[in-house]
Amino acid sequence: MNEKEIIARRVAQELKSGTLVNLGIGLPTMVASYLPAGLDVSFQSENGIIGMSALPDPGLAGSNLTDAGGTPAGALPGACAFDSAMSFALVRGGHLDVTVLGGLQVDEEGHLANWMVPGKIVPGMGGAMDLVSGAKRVIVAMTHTAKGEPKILRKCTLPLTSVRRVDLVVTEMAVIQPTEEGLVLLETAPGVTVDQVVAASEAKLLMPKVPGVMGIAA
Amino acid sequence: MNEKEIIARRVAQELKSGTLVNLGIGLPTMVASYLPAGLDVSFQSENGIIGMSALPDPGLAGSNLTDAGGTPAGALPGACAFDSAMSFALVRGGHLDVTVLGGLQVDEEGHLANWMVPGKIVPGMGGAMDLVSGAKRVIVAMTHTAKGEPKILRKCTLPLTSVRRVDLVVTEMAVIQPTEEGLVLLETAPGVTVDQVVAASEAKLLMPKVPGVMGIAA
Amino acid sequence: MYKVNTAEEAVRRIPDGAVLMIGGFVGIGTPQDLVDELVRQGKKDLTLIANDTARPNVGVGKLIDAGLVKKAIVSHIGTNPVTQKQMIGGAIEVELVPQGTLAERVRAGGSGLGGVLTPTGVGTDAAIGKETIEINGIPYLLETALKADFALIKARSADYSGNLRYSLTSRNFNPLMAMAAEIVIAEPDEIVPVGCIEPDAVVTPHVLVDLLIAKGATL
Amino acid sequence: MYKVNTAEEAVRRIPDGAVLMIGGFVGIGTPQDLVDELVRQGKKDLTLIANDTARPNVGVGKLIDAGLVKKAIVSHIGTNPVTQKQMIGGAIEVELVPQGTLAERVRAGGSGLGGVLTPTGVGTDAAIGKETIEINGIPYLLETALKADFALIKARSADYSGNLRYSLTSRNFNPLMAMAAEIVIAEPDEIVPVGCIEPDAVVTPHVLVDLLIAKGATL
Repeated sequence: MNEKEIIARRVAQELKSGTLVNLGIGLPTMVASYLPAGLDVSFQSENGIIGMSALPDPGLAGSNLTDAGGTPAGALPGACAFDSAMSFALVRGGHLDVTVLGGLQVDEEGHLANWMVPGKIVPGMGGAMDLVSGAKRVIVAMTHTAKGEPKILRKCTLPLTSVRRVDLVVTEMAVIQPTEEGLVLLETAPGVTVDQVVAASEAKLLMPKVPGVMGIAA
Repeated sequence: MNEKEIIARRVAQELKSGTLVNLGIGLPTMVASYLPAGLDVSFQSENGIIGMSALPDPGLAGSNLTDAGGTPAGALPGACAFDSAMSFALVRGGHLDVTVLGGLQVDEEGHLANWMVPGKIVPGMGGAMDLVSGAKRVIVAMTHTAKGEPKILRKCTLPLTSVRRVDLVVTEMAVIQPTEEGLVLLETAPGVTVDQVVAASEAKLLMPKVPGVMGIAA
Repeated sequence: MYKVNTAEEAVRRIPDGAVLMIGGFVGIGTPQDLVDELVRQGKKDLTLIANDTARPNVGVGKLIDAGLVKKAIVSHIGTNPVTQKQMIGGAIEVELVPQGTLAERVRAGGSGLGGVLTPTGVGTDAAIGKETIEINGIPYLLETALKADFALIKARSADYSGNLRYSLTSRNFNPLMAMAAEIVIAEPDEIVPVGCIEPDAVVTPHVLVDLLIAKGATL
Repeated sequence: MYKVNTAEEAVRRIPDGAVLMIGGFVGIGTPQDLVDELVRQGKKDLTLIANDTARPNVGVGKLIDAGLVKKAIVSHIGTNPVTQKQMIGGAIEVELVPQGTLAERVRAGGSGLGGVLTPTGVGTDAAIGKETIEINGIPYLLETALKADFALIKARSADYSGNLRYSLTSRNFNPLMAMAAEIVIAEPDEIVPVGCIEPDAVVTPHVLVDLLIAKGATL
């Protein structure tokens, strides 16, 4: 099981029936593949649809239906389409229960940076600033480190996506909950020790309880 | 021909093919009955439709289609329906070519008052403030006096509908154009003298040219 | 999620003193069964956000007749002399809002916006107590968002999951209000199976709708 | 009014230096023939308002490839390395706007609003140079309206008069942009007789559309 799959499987367990969920491009999109059986979740894609699904067959790709990354997608019965203003009215207006986004950095205040590296790469914020500001629950799904450098920092060095505190960070090594007191280490991945997580993080990790083991049942 | 019909007939001649027009409740609605043959005008009703028409037969009244006064209406082929935000986006956004509204008072600055008489009757502004602020051209269709009292005043005594100068005032006695210099008397109704119009108005009426005669061809 | 309920059960959730948005334009597009049930259950001290107060014994006018509304935020009361009488007598407080501004304030509430800048009402009594902000030399009024505890919505069709579509001028404020309330109760003319309303025809996504009223449903 | 035209004739009306809104989301819902014609006619110094710059040789990415865009107002350029390269080299100015804010700014432009107050971006680099306004203790950014000289729109169907409906995720910014430009040029997949799109299914009213592009029309 590679690190992305570990992250996606763990995030999938955070989703609850009857909720509206937005999955970011890339790693977060993988979460849809690992939902518990029978879970009734609606997926919103910010390009304007609720009820998106995987394409049943590559031959069925239509030119008018893709995910937010431009990849051809399918739709479930009961899907509904809308324009970009409505799409973000749902996001900003408190109608989106969960957003799962990738991240470049998260810090002790629970701030997320994920939209640019000054002087290097400036992809832009796309919908990320709205999603982090507006969703009821923000889950960051990202690798714990990048090229050996920690991404869980005391303070973000990259421009922030929002000053809102994110709700949960899931990496291939750990599950971390940002709180008013700081970052709480909730769980470590199977085979990963608390010391290893601490060593891979720059931020101070609080452990009011002994961290549990990440559930990533196949 | 009663005074309302005179007003409606004259206003009808102001409308041009290819334009979007909103007719207010009451007298302005009558304008639709006197359009020149072949004129291609689209009517917007602020309750959410373009392409409204008269009901072809009373027996065909539907419960989901009325004019802004709640009277059952019909629709032409190519009609389109929308919500109240879109309806006023059209009004405010510069997409409405002409609005025809009733009036209680108009003054020398071209200000219109038509939504309340403090202490007496407070119907509310409904869509009038948006229509007067937003339409490209505002035509006031009203009787020249009320119970013998002039309605064309030096200065409105009633609360204003907008500080925007209206474009034309049509009464059963005259056609008056508000300008930066003041109210210009453009036309008098057949059989009505300039002196009679002046006597029925409190405002000063400018006459850079000899006023013409109102065209109200049946 | 099974959202279908009776008007009686749905209205039971509404407490006295609630802030209600109710769709309709002079009664057209107003959820009649829900209004009748509000009257039958005698919910009182209501704040009503609606386009107007319709006419006596029509649409939300029934709430006025029954004396259930303590405050109305509407664009006009010109079609309802009972509201005028109650206002003059001090029995009801009326906040008049330009219709397009009302639509934007409700939309802002449902869209997570704090407010909008509109040219409507600048320099008039509608500007009293409001901030004026100039942009590129043009003055605008800052109009703030409106939200409600409940929205009572009329629709043409719903599917089982709550996707809604509307009919002609009965659409009016309904889709806007469906976004701006904690609990949204929709009264459609018909309820059809999921998949029977094509995605492009849905105006109100099902995720916004909490309860659907079925005509004569017994649960 | 007969609005049908060829892409060639329609694009001829667009001068160099024009401000263009072009629908689409990573190329989906972009009017391809109009974009191709902009490239063919070599319209230059354009300001492009769009969700993104798509990918090289895809959608509005073709305008970037051809070096026709001097300024882009978009929510991201993450899918187009050519835009990134031109930006770093100073050949193109890029104004990045959060996607939901971009949608509201375009909608405000088309709706006669001066702007909106959004919580998105407060306290971040997106707030630089913008006014922050507190309402009920919550800070919002004042985001101003956007307008354009031309909007180039993709639709699923148009009727002869210009009523438009859209398909699935190719709707995106198209209906918003159709309200916010002086001249609106729509490229539908099909053009049907007036009356063939029912009133409730129309998303963009015909009064907003100036020209319709018919595939292979010869006039």
